[in-house]
Amino acid sequence: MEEGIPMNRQIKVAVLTMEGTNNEVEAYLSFKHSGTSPEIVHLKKLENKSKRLEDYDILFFPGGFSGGDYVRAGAIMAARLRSTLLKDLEKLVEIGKPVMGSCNGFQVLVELGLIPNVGGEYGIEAALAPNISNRFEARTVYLKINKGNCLFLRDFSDGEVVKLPIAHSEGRFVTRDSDILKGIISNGMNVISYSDEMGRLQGYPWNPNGSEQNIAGLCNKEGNVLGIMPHPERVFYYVTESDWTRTEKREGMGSRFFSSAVSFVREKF
Amino acid sequence: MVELRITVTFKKTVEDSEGSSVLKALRLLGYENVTDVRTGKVYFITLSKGNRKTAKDFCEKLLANPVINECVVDE
Amino acid sequence: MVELRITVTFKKTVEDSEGSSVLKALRLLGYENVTDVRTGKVYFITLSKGNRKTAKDFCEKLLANPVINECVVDE
Amino acid sequence: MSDPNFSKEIPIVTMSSTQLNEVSREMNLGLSTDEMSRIKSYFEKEGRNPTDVEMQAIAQAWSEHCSYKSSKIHLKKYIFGIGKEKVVAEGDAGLVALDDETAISFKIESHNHPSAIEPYGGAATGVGGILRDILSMGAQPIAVTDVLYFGTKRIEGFPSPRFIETGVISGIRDYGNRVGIPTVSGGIVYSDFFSPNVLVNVGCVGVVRKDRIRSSAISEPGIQLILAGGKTGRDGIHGVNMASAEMKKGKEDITTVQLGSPIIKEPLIHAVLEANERGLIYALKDLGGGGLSSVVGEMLESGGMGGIIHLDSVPLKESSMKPWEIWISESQERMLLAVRRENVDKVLGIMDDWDITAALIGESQNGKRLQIFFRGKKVLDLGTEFMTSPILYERPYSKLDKKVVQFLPKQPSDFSKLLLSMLSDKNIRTREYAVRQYDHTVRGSTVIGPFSGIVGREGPTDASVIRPDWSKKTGVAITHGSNPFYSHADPYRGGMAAVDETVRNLISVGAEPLGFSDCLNAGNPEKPEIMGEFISMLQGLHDSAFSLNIPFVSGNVSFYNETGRKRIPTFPTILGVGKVKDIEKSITPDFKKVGSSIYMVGVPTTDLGGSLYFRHLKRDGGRVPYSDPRVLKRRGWNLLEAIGERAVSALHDVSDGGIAISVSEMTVGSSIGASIDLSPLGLRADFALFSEPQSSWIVEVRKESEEKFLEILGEDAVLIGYTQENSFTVKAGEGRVMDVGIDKILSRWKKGYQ
Ligand SMILES: Nc1ncnc2c1ncn2[C@@H]1O[C@H](COP(=O)(O)OP(=O)(O)O)[C@@H](O)[C@H]1O
Ligand SMILES: [Mg+2]
Repeated sequence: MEEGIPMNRQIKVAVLTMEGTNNEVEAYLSFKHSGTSPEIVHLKKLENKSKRLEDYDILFFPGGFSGGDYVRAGAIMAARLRSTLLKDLEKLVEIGKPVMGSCNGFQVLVELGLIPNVGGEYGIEAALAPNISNRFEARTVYLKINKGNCLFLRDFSDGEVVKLPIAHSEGRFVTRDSDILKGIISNGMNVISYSDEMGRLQGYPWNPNGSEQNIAGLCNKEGNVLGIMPHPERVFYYVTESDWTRTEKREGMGSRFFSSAVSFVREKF
Repeated sequence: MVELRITVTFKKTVEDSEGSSVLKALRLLGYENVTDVRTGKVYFITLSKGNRKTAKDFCEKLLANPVINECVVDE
Repeated sequence: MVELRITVTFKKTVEDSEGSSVLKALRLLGYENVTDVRTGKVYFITLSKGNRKTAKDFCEKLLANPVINECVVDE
Repeated sequence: MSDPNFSKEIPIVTMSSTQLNEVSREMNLGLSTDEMSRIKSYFEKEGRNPTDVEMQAIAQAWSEHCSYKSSKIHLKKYIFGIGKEKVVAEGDAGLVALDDETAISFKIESHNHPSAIEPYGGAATGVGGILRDILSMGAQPIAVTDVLYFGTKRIEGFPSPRFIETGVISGIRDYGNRVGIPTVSGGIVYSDFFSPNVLVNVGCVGVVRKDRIRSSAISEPGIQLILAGGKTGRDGIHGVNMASAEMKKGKEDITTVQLGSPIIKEPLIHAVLEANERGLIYALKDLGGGGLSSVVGEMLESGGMGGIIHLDSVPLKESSMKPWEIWISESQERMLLAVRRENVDKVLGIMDDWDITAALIGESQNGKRLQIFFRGKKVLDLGTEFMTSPILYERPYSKLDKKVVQFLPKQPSDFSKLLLSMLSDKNIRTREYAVRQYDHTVRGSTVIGPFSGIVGREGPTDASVIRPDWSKKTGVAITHGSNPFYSHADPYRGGMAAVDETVRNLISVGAEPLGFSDCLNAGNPEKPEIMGEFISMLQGLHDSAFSLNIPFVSGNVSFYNETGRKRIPTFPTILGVGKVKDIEKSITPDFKKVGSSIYMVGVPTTDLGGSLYFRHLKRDGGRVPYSDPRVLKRRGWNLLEAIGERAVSALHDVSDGGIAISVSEMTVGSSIGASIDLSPLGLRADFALFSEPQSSWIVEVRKESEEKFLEILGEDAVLIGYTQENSFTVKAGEGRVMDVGIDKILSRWKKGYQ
């Protein structure tokens, strides 16, 4: 396994979808424009075994409103996955394949217990509660990167402040108890935090939803599962960043999440 | 036929942001005697057969996240 | 102190898409005995003084839309 | 007939006109005596009485909403036919070309009546409906837009304006966000004009490869009809009749209220587009007003076909529906797909992959008759032509020759105070309280959204730009124009001004205007003065668009926005789309640099009718500013050239509140101030600052680009100042007019949001 994927073999990415997930297109395109071979995979196809998770190198849970976000954001999708595919998912995570969820995808990962997983037993340790402002917030936020061993952040530098769009009404990260929160911090799993433009952690509106410790994104201990509330896949090119007309031409902030995952897979699998 | 009423609320320790904004709105409407509002979701579920015990399963498997929610099945 | 429980649901004639989604999810989870799900919102409102009659006002002024909702105040 | 669900015969052949009118009323048909008599003579010739299904079907097709019977004659005269060579196709939405491969499909439509009754569901299903129109052309929706007009006063017997506003905004949010199409442009106007007749105009823009554009016409026999998406229920029966009458106080029939289900629509969009991409769709159309009845009739009639339908195959929400109810139900989230026989299984397979309910319900046949069966019996047998050709009305109209009273206001004593109060005016201040609840970045293609500038202190933009294809540099610009205040004072000039604003906004982001869609809002067309205004408005639209040679490719008419003595002005909301050749050259209004020059392109006016300034002075009267399309064209297209040469750093049009508000808004997102001298503009300070001349812009030009800029713009550009730090300073020669800190401008403009 150590020798990596030869350049002539395409990296296969599954972008998981069901009714209501709706960021699959930009996620698909972000992977495609990163040189991989992505596929939009309907949950149904996995449930009826016409597709298998193990055939993919990277798994991505896009944002949106899976199942309408009725009940609770991500709840319906997580419940369906839990009842049929949990074991396969855990296996994928354990062999170290990159798994990422943004926005609704983050909510699903948390509901599945794949993240934060401080206890190591995939119990439900956290939730994404309704924003303190009690409204949907669509805007760009500043984020501070604390990369740790998170494979999706390889192409960032530590302490860097980046800007990404958010669009959610249930993004307030809360933990089951203070031990979980301590575990997250001591393991350096809180890799992305809401901040001001200088990288200082501040309250609303900088922290758009009231997350504990300003947590915007979270990696598991092993560094291969990332859940993030903002949307890297929507700013793959710099021209979709909200303030691009004030900046110089360069790569999009979001693209680095994808290039990081791709270089990781090329080296490790 | 069994009819269940399941109520899912936020735990007391979790800030209920909708509750807070309803409280604010009611006070703005002049109801100064309102001191607290908590919100929840209610599900009326009809089963063709089976019993009330399933309700607990529904809570665990779908309707509530134990980190933030409480789930009450009405008698 | 008065404690009110107000439940707001959709009228029977109005389609409840959240209910339909939950129904579908529960069936996919293997609960084939579930035949119907309707959803609603519940508000637990505490008043420092005053009486239950205000609850009707709350429904009318804020919590429910008479065209699509039913509002029930529990005793 | 003993089966209560079965169809009934209606014995009209022997009825007097009084009796006919009674039938129309009892069955909720909304048909006039003339129309009823026409039906009677049709059935006399057929030698039998109609069924209830037939009566209901005809009433749907002949409603104002479906048939445009009061407006068609005038639309033909003034609107259709302009810039024909630029129209790629027309149907539920219209299309213009973006490039050799791709076309843009777009439309704006009203959902006024439903939103007035149940704002949340009305607005939500408005978004759902307009998405379906775009999908009907085979196009991928890329943006949703909403222009909203709210009342300011509570009217006895109607919900409060606040209730309506919250409901409408939440409805658009919950539907748009859930289907995953960004809501990127729109507007909100507050005025007493709209209490209680709230207006909700929603638009949608999509893109489609030219070889995948579908029409709705079926012109061969044996084409199979598949109904896909939501199930059919009793919800939304007689919606079109409601939209074709004045609103009355009190409760409406509950069956017309629907909330919509974005969670069915979202996969339906994917599934339909997948089937279309694979070339499996022959024709398609969405189910909107009139339900199956309208759609089947129109698809067959437009291709000269007849057909057969089996109502028993329609998937139902409730099993006890009567055949006429199934036939005219307006249940949401449904599409009718016409498919060749050999592709039926493939299409049903795709629907199943996306978990969509779909059923084969009938097919086309030679001969121009439609036949419908229910439980083995024929319940409808009509000529398609008769059904789809209502009486067209040329309603009487009268044009009031309103005398314009010009009015010379006193100069304001404190310009700063006036500016600050205008900035926090309900019609000027930021719309973030609404728009930030709409997801405007989903699909990852939003190059310019509703706001731009420094993160955390963004200001407004004039148009949004979407990049439909990540592999290309081309962008689609989207915006609106409307001004009910102008239209109230002068429907003709108001119409022209709406076109002017639309074009200005498109130019402002660097887009070449390609096409318009018009949503026409008015009161009761049976009143001659309203018809008179309607025609004046159309003349205004015509005169501008004809001169610019830009087509109206789609649109909609909403009459009867009238209650008791209250009615809305007769005015258009225009949705405009444009092409940005290179998205990296698109422009935003926020100033970019201290020390650049500020130019005005255009000249202030003394016509202040309908302006924000007059509204602040509580003045009626005054002439509405005139838009000269030739001037608009010259200035606008020259600006495009300058943008192409990268000679423009920031650009914002002059609109409500004049250059005072425009420059203020340019400081918001940039944290850069401005120093302006009014003397080159020639007029009194208040006219110079607050008048709303048409075809005008404020431009930031860097020193190094000035020569190039002036070479292109010539005398249309007037140097009025430069960008500076901290404040917005205005003088007139030696005289100081005002000096306002930009942070104060920011906080006033953000009032109620931050
Ligand atoms: N109801 C709405 N829905 C979506 N976008 C909106 C809405 N209202 C305003 N916007 C967007 O917000 C921005 C600022 O709006 P506004 O201040 O009304 O602009 P303008 O002064 O150019 O008419 C524009 O980009 C506009 O398209
Ligand atoms: Mg503008």
